[in-house]
Amino acid sequence: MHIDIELFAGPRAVAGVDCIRVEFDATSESGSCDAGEVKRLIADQYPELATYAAQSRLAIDEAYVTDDHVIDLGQRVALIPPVSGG
Amino acid sequence: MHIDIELFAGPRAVAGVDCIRVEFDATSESGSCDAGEVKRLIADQYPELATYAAQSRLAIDEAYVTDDHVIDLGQRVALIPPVSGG
Amino acid sequence: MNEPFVALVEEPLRVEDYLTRLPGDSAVPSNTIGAVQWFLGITRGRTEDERQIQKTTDLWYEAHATMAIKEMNRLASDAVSRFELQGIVLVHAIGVVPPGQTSVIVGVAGRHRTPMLDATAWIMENLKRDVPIWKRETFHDGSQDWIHPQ
Amino acid sequence: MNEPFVALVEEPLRVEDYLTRLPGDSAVPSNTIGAVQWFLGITRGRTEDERQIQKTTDLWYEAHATMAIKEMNRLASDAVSRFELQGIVLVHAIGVVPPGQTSVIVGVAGRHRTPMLDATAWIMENLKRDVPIWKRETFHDGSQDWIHPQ
Repeated sequence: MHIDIELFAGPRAVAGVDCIRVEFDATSESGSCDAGEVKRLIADQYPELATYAAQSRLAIDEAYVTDDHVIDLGQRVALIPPVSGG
Repeated sequence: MHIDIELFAGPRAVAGVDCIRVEFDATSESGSCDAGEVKRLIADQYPELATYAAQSRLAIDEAYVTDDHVIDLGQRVALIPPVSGG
Repeated sequence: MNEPFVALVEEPLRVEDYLTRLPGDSAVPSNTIGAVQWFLGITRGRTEDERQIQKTTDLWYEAHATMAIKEMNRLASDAVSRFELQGIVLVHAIGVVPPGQTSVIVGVAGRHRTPMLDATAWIMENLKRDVPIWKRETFHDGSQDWIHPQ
Repeated sequence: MNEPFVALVEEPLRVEDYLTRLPGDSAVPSNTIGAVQWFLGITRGRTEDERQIQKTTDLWYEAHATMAIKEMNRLASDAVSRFELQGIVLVHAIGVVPPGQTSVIVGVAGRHRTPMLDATAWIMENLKRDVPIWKRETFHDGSQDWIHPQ
């Protein structure tokens, strides 16, 4: 199974791409995983993003989710590092 | 001896004039009196202004003074009731 | 630092007329301004008291003009030191200000946001206590009140 | 109540362009507005850290645009309830904003002064925490930093 994750700002500059894919085993019944697990998968599979992954929030379908939020396959997932607008 | 006092807003509307004169005996050496005494003279000699005099500050030469400030004859004196700009 | 801009104006105010008086406006760029803050006091058409809501049909502001300008300049220069302002605009309307129009404008510019908001609050509190300007309300029944807050 | 006005704009902002979006502006009179408040965030040309002062020659803002607009609308509507606003404008610049230009504008209108100042502070704090917009600074030596506050 996999989830595609959009990148912005610092993480995108470091990864050099707009979007990364994380792979995982379908261990749960839903065949999915939660947001905290996605951040750990990013850190494992893209070590250069590990620091950002720890500091960032995930957004699903353009809304922040907490680490225990279960991600459905096919939802739009974005890694949102600390923001600096204003 | 006398002091002329400029009026504004409510006190001027009640008195019907822009300026009033208070008379007093020259009891002090300077032949003058302090701001607190001027407010009492206003209340005595213009009873319709007594309430305003108690609520107001005096300004001498365009600056607020405290009640113990001694007024020199010839200075510009104004009765400043509570303000409502803004 | 721009010179403080202080004025009494004999008509309702328009903030458009003062934007370029502060650094940080695009017409007056500055390398150290991080926050520009404009406050507009608007006259209200309704006055509420315990007994009734009276419709205000006319508002009139009067000043002890020379003293008001002195007090506004003193306030402006105190605010510049206290909040490290790099620019300040302080303007009050005099005469008729119909309900819904602008009677006072406070503009400040400086390095950071929070001190600019604090400066605005401080300036308005002091202005409403010390600057010799008075408001007269005319109600729909023709009666008039000079406003002297206790 | 005016509808909240929320936008991302691909150029530096000018407050003149938004004045009529709030009630209380002379073009949109209202009988119950007592205070109108405009805050402008200005990009600074100098960034200080412990070791040195680096001159910023270029500032670039990027957004997760659809999410930023959603978050800004959520913020605007929360602020309307929380501070009893009668109008709100929330605009952020995207792309190049040269130092000294306006990157964000918050405008609010309501009955009283203090809640409008509080609303401005609250909106800016929340915007700087939750709206997915990021700033990239380019320094005079050509190096670039995406800003991600810890």
